[in-house]
Amino acid sequence: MLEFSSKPINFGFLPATFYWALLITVSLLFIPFIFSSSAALNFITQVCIAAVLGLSFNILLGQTGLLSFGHAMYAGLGAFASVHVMNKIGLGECAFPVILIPLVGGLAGLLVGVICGWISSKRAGIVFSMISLGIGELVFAMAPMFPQYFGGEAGISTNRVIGDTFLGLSFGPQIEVTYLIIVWTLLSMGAMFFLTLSPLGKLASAVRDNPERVAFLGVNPRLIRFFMICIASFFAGISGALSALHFEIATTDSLSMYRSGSILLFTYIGGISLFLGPVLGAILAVCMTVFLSELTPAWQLYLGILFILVVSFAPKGISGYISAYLAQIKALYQRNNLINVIRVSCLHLFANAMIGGSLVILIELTYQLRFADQNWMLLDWFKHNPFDVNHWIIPICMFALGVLVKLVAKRVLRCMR
Amino acid sequence: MKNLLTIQNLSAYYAQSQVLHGLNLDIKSSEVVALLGRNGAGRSTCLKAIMGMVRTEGQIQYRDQSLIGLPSFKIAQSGIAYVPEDRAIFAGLTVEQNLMLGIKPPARAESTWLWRLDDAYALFPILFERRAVAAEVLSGGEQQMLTLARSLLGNPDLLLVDEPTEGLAPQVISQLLDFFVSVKQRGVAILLVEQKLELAKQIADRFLILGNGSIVFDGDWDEFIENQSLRQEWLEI
Amino acid sequence: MQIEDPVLEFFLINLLNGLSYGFLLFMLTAGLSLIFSLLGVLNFAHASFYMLGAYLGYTFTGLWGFWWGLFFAPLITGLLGALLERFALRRLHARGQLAELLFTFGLAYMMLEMVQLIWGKLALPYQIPQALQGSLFLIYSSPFSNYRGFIALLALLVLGLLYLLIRRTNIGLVIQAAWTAPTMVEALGHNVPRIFMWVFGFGCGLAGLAGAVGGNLLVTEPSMAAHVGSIIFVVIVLGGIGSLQGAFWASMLIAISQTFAVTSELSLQDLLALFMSIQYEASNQSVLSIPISHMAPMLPFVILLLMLVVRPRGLFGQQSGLNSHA
Amino acid sequence: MHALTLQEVKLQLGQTAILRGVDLQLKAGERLALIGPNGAGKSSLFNVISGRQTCTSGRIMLRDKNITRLPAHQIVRQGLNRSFQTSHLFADLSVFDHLCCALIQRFSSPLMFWRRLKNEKQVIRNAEQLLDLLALRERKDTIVRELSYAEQRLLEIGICIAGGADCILLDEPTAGMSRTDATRIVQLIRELTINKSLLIIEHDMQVVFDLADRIAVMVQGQVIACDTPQAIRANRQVQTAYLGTWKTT
Amino acid sequence: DTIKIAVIDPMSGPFGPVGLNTFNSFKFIAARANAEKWAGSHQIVFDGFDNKAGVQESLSLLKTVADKGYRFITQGTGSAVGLALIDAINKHNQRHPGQEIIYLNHGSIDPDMTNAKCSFWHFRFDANSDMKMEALTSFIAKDKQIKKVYLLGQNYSHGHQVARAAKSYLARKRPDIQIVGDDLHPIATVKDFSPYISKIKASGADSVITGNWGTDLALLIKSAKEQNLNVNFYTYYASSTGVPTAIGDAGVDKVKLVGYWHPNNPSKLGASLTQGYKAQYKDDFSSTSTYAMIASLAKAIQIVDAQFKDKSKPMIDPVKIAYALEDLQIDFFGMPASMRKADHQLQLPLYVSNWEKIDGKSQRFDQENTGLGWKTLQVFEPYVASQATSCQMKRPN
Ligand SMILES: Nc1ncnc2c1ncn2[C@@H]1O[C@H](COP(=O)(O)OP(=O)(O)OP(=O)(O)O)[C@@H](O)[C@H]1O
Ligand SMILES: Nc1ncnc2c1ncn2[C@@H]1O[C@H](COP(=O)(O)OP(=O)(O)OP(=O)(O)O)[C@@H](O)[C@H]1O
Ligand SMILES: CC(C)C[C@H](N)C(=O)O
Ligand SMILES: [Mg+2]
Ligand SMILES: [Mg+2]
Repeated sequence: MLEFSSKPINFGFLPATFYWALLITVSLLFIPFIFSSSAALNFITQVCIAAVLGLSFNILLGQTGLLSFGHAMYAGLGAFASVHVMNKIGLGECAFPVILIPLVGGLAGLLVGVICGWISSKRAGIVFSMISLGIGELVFAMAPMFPQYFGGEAGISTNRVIGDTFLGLSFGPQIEVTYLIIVWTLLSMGAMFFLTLSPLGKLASAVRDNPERVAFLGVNPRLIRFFMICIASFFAGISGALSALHFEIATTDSLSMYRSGSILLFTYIGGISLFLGPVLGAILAVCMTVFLSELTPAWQLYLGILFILVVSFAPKGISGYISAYLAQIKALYQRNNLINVIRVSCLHLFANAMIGGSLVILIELTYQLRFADQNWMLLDWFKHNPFDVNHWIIPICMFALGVLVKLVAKRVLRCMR
Repeated sequence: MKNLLTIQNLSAYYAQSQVLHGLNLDIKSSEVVALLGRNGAGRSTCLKAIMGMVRTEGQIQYRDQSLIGLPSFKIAQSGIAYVPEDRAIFAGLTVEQNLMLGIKPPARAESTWLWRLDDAYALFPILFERRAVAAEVLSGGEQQMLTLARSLLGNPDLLLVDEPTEGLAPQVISQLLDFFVSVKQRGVAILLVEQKLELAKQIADRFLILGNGSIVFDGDWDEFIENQSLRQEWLEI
Repeated sequence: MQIEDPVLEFFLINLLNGLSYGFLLFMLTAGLSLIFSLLGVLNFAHASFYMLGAYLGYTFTGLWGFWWGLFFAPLITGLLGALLERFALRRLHARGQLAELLFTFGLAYMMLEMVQLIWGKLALPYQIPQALQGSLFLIYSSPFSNYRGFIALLALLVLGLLYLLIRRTNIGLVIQAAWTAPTMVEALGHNVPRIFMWVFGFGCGLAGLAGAVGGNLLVTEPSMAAHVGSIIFVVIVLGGIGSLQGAFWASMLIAISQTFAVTSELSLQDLLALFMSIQYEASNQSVLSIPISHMAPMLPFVILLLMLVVRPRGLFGQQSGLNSHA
Repeated sequence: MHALTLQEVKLQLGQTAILRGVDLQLKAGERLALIGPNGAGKSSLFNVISGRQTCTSGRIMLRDKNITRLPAHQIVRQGLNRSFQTSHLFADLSVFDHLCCALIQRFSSPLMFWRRLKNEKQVIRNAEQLLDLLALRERKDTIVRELSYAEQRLLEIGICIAGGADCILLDEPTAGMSRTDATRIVQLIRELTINKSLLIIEHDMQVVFDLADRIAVMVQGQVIACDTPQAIRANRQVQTAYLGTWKTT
Repeated sequence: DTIKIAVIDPMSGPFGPVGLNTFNSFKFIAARANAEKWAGSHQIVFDGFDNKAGVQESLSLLKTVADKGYRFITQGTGSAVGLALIDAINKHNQRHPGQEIIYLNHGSIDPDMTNAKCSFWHFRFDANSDMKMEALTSFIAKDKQIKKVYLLGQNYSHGHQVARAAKSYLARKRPDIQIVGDDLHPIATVKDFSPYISKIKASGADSVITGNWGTDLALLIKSAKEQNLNVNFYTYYASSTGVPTAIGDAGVDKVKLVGYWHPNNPSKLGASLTQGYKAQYKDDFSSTSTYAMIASLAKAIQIVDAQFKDKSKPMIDPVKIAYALEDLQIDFFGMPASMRKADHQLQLPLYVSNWEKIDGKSQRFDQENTGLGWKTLQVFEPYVASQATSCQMKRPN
């Protein structure tokens, strides 16, 4: 996964970056062909939107070291701006191609970013977080006061089938919108990756690690922060516009602290130190909010547990964990230890599966015990009866077994070193 | 006689900078040892290393207990007291409150309470006079006395003192001298980091010179005086 | 009864209601502030402990009565907090503030789910106890309820207790000393990590207490944590991060200003007219015609931003010696 | 003309006076060492000069420009830079990135996001040169966290001089190093600061006497003496202050 | 054939109780309908989807539900969501011919939904807020004691509509009544209404008209009680979950309710449903529009079924059902209720009732075990409250 800082790893003659870019582009362009059910398109589209948002958030958190609690605001305002423009087009009050709507969202995000960034770039660290929280909540609290702009509780609906068609595309059918969104996602991802290679991007990483020292390089760290906030809000705005195209509505929920919190959660789980980490986070986000939430009422609990585990044991997120793991395997492979690695990995995998599986069953049982009247699919799968003691004993045994194997694996690993 | 404290091959680090390189040192019960060396040689670091306040490697044996890796409160509870060079008084608290924070029974059940609040006040009457005053307004000398008294109230067997006379008037210094003598008489071992040789000479039994992170000289006063070249290399400007 | 002075009555009852809300807010923020100033942990789960306190208060009230709830809710939340510090936060301490903050952030999610798992997703009928119902006194015809008085009393008690604890006991001495020189306190043989653990527990316990008394005055429901979540941060930033005094005054400021904003009949237009004697075209759509009462929810954040722009360290915050770049 | 002039610089933090009126001149092209006991205020003086802290009163002139209350990044652009006592690097960046970052302000624009850093020829060329100069070529792509301490200190000095400042302040560049590393660094400092003015804080007297043209002694927030090494060595007051009452028997 | 209906309503959060109550009502009545074969051989099944009272969430769910092949959705807890759903369904149906979705509205009562925003795909089985206000103001108009009225509502479409209608209808029927306050508060976030109460008190109002529902009403009344506010409350939703408990004894003769049906109106079916529901869910049967909806739907299914020739392969076309629903009459607990073709608004009787101690005879049912319940003060025939519509219905060719 594309690293932020260090040298690109070479695969023969072309840089790894190139392969990643190719892989992502090709797969994004072909997946909708292969999986063209409306559920699949819906999924891909949402992943794209979340990925752009996550990447833009990571411009702040991963790259500049700014933990923002108000990032959803930029996306939300971008969505509102695009909805208004779309409605204007729909009424024939202005002519603007629908394919360029994301640009409108981006510019709106940028505008807000300029204003808010001016205030919040003053400080980093916790004070920045608090300012961003304040601004986010302020805008969220303000929105209902201007129903003509924010549509009150109902939000503002729009229609994307407006204006002239573009190469015969009306963007009514989901697949056309999906492709539009994919193209914009690819453009945004490319631009955001390019940013990491630019002087500004490098200095931003420097500001993240040590803002004070940057000042002693003759560069005002505040200015760097300000520019990064602007850029991040621009891409957040684009993501908002994409969601407006997809859902054809902008609501005040999308400005909320809760939304900002989810962005943080999933981006962090995906991993903030690799460029593609947030994309992984986005995939996970959509999987969890769309699929898992249908399977089990406990999905938010799983999310919380996952996040806490990541914070405690994999501070670089899942992507960081994977790449560290691969690096370890590579190192051991060079020392001809691969077979042992595989053994230990299998032990760990087994142990984790046991522990994880037993926890899932226990949680599901508990939920079933608690919310007996609600039907959830995951519960059906297990066909467990929470009132039967045996059904509790099995997962507990699994758990114990898992812990045991884990201890063994640890011993083995220690012997190997 | 058995060593109270034995240090072997001690390294100490601030982040990645290594300040002590394989230092060896021992202190016997009721012994006063002066640790000399140039500014920045690492003397303070040595005391901090004993107290577990910096990252260390090597062995530190205190009585029959290894101190490496213990948190500093455990080390303090085992009977070592530390007087830092910056004094670290608790600015918001009064003199008496500062002293109360130091009170602690002796580490070993069989030892007696050598120091109580009254002893401290008897030793430094000025502190008694000013017991209700906020510690931050004390003069430098008074602060130094406060820190010393605070450490003694923990009834230690070993006292680590870092530059107690730094910035003090000569008159106060002679007062401190009396103090150290009386502490020594009560059987408390002292590891003293001091720049003023006059003072060190009067109370120390043994002299160590720290250079480049390890002990380069170990001997009594006479040996120390004889070794002119050593002094020149490691102590003078 | 004849209303004698509606304006004064209106003003006084609002002031008192605002104050009692402020006291509740203070109980809630005192713990957060204490934890931050001593441990440097910005506890995002603080509001969740408040929620937990309310739920526990409800449960124990149902089992043995309100007073037991008032006793057990803070006790259990406090112990839970202490355990968390001991087994999770302490490990993360070396990784710095962000890791701890994120941990508590995730914790807030988990606690919300746990609470819903145990107590369900709906609001609970947590009632004000019989003994504290009724009104304490009348202001003309408006009663000021016993329970609000009780909350104010309790908050003052907490304030007093906190003061005594910090100023008068040995533990307080240690805590205070740890403020200025934590390593030295440890070098004197005090188990500072353990003290931090209890401070964290104590802070969470205060939140639990606030929940136990606030849950029935307001509503005990899963969204109650989110509802105060950002306000308490506003309060501690406004008061100056880490200052108890600041937390107190900021709580009062926020509570009273919000109460009065809600009840105000004016719009920005009127305010402008009042101060600048300018007449604006009354147009229904403009910002200026929005009544201030509708702006109440955004008021705390406006105050916060103004404060951060004018005086970034808050009311009672300490200034650092270095010119800040961070 | 003096490269740097301090007049009555005072720094007060709350109740404590940290600098009590410092007067000091650094001549153009000279190497001046600042010595003094721990806590004398040497680092604080550096902070004040470089804009890390703002002095309570007094005047600081860089050549003929008054830099007294300028923010740090502007002082750097005026041609004064400093290193830090404890390494102040960017934990997750590579050695080469450090050098590039230090050069961006000089040869490119910090806000440039429309070009790749790789294409900023001048930055890259100069960074490569520095790499050789610092003898860090092998470590080019190493993340600084993985550097040895001495290498970090080296890099610290490297990014300090990279910006092209002609007045350099180094805070204990050899602290925490082995003797051989220290010698190497001293040699390097000598090379890098040819034609530049240097103010250096150092505890290691060998280094001080090796390097310095003049020595200033600071005690309790004041410069009590500033003279040639020989004179300082002979100065009794300095001896008392710095090494205690050492009576030669 | 099984007709699957997706219930998109809040099942958690502040308005969770309201959503759950209706969801349970659906399941309860559907069970009875299926057992008694209201829809012939067809089964009606309800599946719950928690929209957390959010608009965006609801639209996501709509997509999900469409992907799963649901052709009917029902929603009713919140007009904001309702308006957004109409819009989204219009677009969906236009873009996906053959997969049309029909929106059965059981309680979102913003009049716009059957006027400016009306849609062929939307059917409302609750009286809209203008109809209710018509009835309520007619009732108020007779009471000469009322002089000063305070309007308090939630700050969203429904709250705005109630305030607007109250002002214009009162001005028409009782120009002498003074509107002493017109206030909106943020929906679902106010936990302490005491500032609002002191405001009402200071205004000198003798009556409060509020469209609040769920916790927003319960807390309002709780606060009023705490501060001894001596006014009459004219409410739309005082029977919704949680509110009766909050009203308690203090509200006797003070709280009035306007709405369709409540269990103390004579009806055998109604009484049996009320009792059965209470026995099964330990909750009050208060969402009676669910009955109107299922009854109508069942009837429409039967009509379509009868038209359908090949009985061996029963297939229900939702569009046909929609056409059948368009003008349909049902018996609504002894009173006629009919769907109006022009705007898809059910025309049904309305009741204004008073909060009183139940006597066990004419008033058999209490609410939430308080020993208190509703007593009808006035019944309004469907035509009385009926409102003109501006709807220009576009039907699919
Ligand atoms: N916190 C720290 N971080 C990094 N390096 C440090 C730190 N404290 C001290 N040092 C370095 O460690 C070395 C030894 O310091 P130490 O304080 O032990 O010296 P000392 O012998 O006590 O000198 P002094 O007479 O100045 O007290 C010095 O070079 C100093 O720069
Ligand atoms: N931000 C601050 N707040 C309070 N006191 C400070 C601050 N910075 C420095 N001091 C104090 O100022 C004094 C001078 O510190 P400084 O770091 O300048 O000493 P130094 O001469 O560089 O010592 P060393 O040789 O140990 O590096 C010390 O007593 C220190 O405790
Ligand atoms: C379920 C109802 C209380 C919903 C409310 N009438 C609305 O239209 O928003
Ligand atoms: Mg020292
Ligand atoms: Mg220094």
